[in-house]
Amino acid sequence: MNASWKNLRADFPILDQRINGQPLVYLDNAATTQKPRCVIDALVRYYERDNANVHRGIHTLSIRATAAYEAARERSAKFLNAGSPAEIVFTAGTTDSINLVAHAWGDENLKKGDVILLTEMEHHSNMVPWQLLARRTGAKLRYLPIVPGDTGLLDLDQLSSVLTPEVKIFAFTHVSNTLGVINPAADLCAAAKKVGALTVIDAAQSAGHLPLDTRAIGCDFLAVSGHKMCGPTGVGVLYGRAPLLDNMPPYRGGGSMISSVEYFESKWAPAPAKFEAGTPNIADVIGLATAMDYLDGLGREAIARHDEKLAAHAYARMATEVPGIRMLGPAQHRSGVISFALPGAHAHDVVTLADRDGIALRGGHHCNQPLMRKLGLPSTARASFYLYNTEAEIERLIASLQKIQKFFAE
Amino acid sequence: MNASWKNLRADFPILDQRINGQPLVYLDNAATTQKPRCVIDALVRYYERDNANVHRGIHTLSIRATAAYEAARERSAKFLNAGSPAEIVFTAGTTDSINLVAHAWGDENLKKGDVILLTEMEHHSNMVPWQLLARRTGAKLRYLPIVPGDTGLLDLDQLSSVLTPEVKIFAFTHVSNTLGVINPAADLCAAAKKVGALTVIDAAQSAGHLPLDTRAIGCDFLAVSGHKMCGPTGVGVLYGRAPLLDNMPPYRGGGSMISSVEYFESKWAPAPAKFEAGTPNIADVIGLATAMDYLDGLGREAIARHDEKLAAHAYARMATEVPGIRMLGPAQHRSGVISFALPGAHAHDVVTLADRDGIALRGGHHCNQPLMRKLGLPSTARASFYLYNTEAEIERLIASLQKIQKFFAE
Amino acid sequence: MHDLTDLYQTVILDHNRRPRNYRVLPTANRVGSGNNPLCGDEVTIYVELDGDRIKDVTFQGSGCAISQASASLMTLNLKGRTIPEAEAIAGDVLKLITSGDVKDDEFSDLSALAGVHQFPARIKCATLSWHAALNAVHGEPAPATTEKTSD
Amino acid sequence: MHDLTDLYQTVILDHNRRPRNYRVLPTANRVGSGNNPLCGDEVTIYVELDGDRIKDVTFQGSGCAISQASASLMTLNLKGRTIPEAEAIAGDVLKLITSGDVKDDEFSDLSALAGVHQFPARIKCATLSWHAALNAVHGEPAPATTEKTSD
Ligand SMILES: Cc1ncc(COP(=O)(O)O)c(C=O)c1O
Ligand SMILES: Cc1ncc(COP(=O)(O)O)c(C=O)c1O
Repeated sequence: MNASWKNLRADFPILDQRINGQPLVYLDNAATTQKPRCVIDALVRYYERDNANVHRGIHTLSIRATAAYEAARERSAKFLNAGSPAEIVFTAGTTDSINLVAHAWGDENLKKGDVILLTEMEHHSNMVPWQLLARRTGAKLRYLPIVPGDTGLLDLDQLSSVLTPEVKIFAFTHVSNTLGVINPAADLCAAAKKVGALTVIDAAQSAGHLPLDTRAIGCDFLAVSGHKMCGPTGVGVLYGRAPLLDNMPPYRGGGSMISSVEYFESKWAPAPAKFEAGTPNIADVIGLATAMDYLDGLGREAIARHDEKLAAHAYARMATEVPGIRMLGPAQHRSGVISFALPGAHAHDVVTLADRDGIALRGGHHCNQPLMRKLGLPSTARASFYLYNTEAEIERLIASLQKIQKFFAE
Repeated sequence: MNASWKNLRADFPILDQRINGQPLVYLDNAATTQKPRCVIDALVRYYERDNANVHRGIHTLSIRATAAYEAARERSAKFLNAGSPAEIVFTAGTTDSINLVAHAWGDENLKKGDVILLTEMEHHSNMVPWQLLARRTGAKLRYLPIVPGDTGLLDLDQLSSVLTPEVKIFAFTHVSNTLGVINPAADLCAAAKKVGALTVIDAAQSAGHLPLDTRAIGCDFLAVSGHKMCGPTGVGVLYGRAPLLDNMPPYRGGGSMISSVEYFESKWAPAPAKFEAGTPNIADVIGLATAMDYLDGLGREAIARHDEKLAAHAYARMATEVPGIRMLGPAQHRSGVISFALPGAHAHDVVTLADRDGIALRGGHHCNQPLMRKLGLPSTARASFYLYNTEAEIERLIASLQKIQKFFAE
Repeated sequence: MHDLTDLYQTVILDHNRRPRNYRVLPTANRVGSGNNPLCGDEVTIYVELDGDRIKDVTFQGSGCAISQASASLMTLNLKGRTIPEAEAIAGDVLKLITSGDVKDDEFSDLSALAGVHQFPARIKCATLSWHAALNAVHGEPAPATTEKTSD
Repeated sequence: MHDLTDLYQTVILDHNRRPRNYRVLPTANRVGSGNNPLCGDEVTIYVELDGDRIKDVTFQGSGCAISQASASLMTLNLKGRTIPEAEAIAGDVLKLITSGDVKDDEFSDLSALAGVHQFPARIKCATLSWHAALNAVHGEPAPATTEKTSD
């Protein structure tokens, strides 16, 4: 892997195209990121040379596929600084990872009177699985609020009043996909530990964007999507501390997750196999490991600095050069995600008009309906930056937003 | 798509390699099939040109990705002759599809005293999810036996005594992954309908191998793995009749499966979106649709004839030219899967030795532990044929098996 | 082709800026609502039905220019119509939005919606209020949604 | 390199064909079992422990040539040893199987297992009976498994 910041855009074949006659400016990275050539090549290489089912095979291709699949598990453990590869479960993505915890841990351990604590800025994927779990078990949901206003920061002054001993599990996002807020994950985990609550971190927007050390953070579970960190679609990771995974019942039943099967009962394999029923997404797991290599080649510290610098720059420029714009999230110390609202121009119209200028934005509720209601906005437009974005692209965004504003003001 | 039987092997890049000095003979198709170049190219094209998150996007890439993703749903509906694309749910594979039905349909509809009917030849993936469901609901499992002996055919004489009105759901495999038996799916569904039982067909070994018409078969649910039919790993299909899907609660919660979310409760989107929480496996869904085009280009009737002819030929040759071999499954009217046991040579040794000759076989219990116990075998070796296999490869298999037998007899 | 002014015609921009009949209708005896769960658009339609005739129709809601303008145009075009007439007009407009084919010039202002079909991601914005209006007129209690709802 | 005779050495083929001590041990006071869930190998080890010493050891089970031969060799090499001696031998053999390094010629017949390391898919076949034997000697009730078990 010889990723380098110089000529980095050339690593991403998709960026080299025109949209509506203009060079593509891809600013929808919070939805999904683009893939470097090395990740695409890893998929091709796998299918052209090594493709076979894993684990149960003794022939050469199967040995190769199994070795690559398990090497990806070790790579992921290193990427997240897990205690061992056995703490890495491959899933279909963040949503799947969170549902796994809610089912396998939650159904067994929650009961009426228990509380599931979330925050007001959670993505639907870190809210609906807990609503469903609450319905199944009789546990209650509770929310840590955000402070009034548009910074969207968590109201940490209220933490001690909501994080009470009835809280059995505290699930929160590391980075907000709408506000760009970076939450103090280690502090929240330490506070949860004090009341005996487990922690689940939604790292969809932080894995691949910031350094991410599960042991330093001290979380119990952490969920990741490959497609949001230069990896393929359809693959993700659940990190879980070994003693927890070891004691959880399985989620899905099927091949490979068993130790022995009889017609009327079965015994489970140990974690992580216990949670990986059926043929796994072998090629994409291997592609994800390649993405991890790529990101670490650039350095996650450097990526975080790059994103934050672009976002702070864009935030400042937009706030001053687009009159009347409403900016969400903090002005600094943030991730690369910026949501905003233009007076008189609905987010969908903003996105359609920006697309005419070759700029890919997202508009809507960003799977944050309750948060949007709280902010009093039906929707926002969102620009989200990643490693291949540039200051020149921010200039094109500003120019486009100014044009759009004029279009609707006329 | 201009797939053609002539030069078909050239469509599969992986086949053009040597294993231990010998040209690869890939006979592990029941575990996973190889991928034609067009499927690999579809993935590359997607990541190089169109990659974006689907559904919620308004910009050009997202429109392209959404259109391709939904076109794949229409393609899948056509492939399975579903009533409408809304009857197609994309999943991670057969195992995931079956777990979805067991959870979303089963938890809601089964109670103590109800019976789940399976057959003795089910794969762990069509057995363990039902064992888990039985545990959750108090329903009981029951099995339709196979006839004594090695053909492995279902004992249809016993059907009426096990398929009683307490049976609420009858889940069975269309084609056995160990025996090569093709079950009379339409007859079984008709019989189930008479007692009011729903049917779930495990089509892992039939989709992409035989013509498959859900409406002609008359099943309620049908589960498919992409990777076993020339498609990518990590993607599958659940077909479900619309009125059933419409009335089922969701399985996983998260983005895209909702109609509205509030902090304490949510409403679900209609099927199929209700069952596709989170970012789907977009690239692989598109790759799967390409695989369907490829298979239909060759013709599934023709593929079934090809597989059956090879299997019958191999069965006959093995039975006569490898003295003492124990052949499982029927001699004819079968799929391309052949399991066998060599006296004095354990299946693992057979597979390791065949691999030295460049031949990829599988050895073990094939995720059929209870069936193997019933047959009195700890394991078998398995050769499974698919569209790219040839009679010349069968000659190499026979020669290798004869050599192996000698090796252990010496 | 695909020119932005195809989508944002003057008529649309005008109706977006000054939506007609944007208010609650106190005399309404039918209400229909609609939402697009994927992007959050919401609309409520108020109808005063006098026998077979739509005596008055108004709307409220939030959404993009296309959805606001389409709802505004809808109120102007359905007011005073009988139910069968309204159904026929709605049918023609829905066809127009998805195909872009303007049948003849019987649609005056409504033909401004013809450009929408070139923007597949925006079609649902334009059709939502029409579905919600039909629901109101038919006394359908479930909200119209671009995706149908269940819970 | 990777030659088949590395894996299937004459010693191995011989022990597979005529496994030594393949029987239930009526005088056993310790039993250990092991299985490989991925491929279905199963082994049971019977040990007669006399104080600190393995007075006798036998096995039964099903599995490939490697696993049968390895179990057979295990019984020959552990019989008569003290527990610490058995632990040391087992430790060396497990290292030998995974690394292929023959320390010196203190291993006579056991060095036949050195070729296994070149066949990663077969390493578990060779190690299973040794783990099960250690379990028996240590009075560990859970079966040894190549994957550890839970339920
Ligand atoms: C008959 C049968 N059912 C189910 C499965 C499970 O499929 P998957 O592992 O793709 O989920 C397989 C394959 O392993 C199979 O052969
Ligand atoms: C904060 C956050 N959590 C969870 C998710 C869900 O991730 P996925 O759709 O990959 O499962 C997303 C992305 O959509 C997200 O931004």
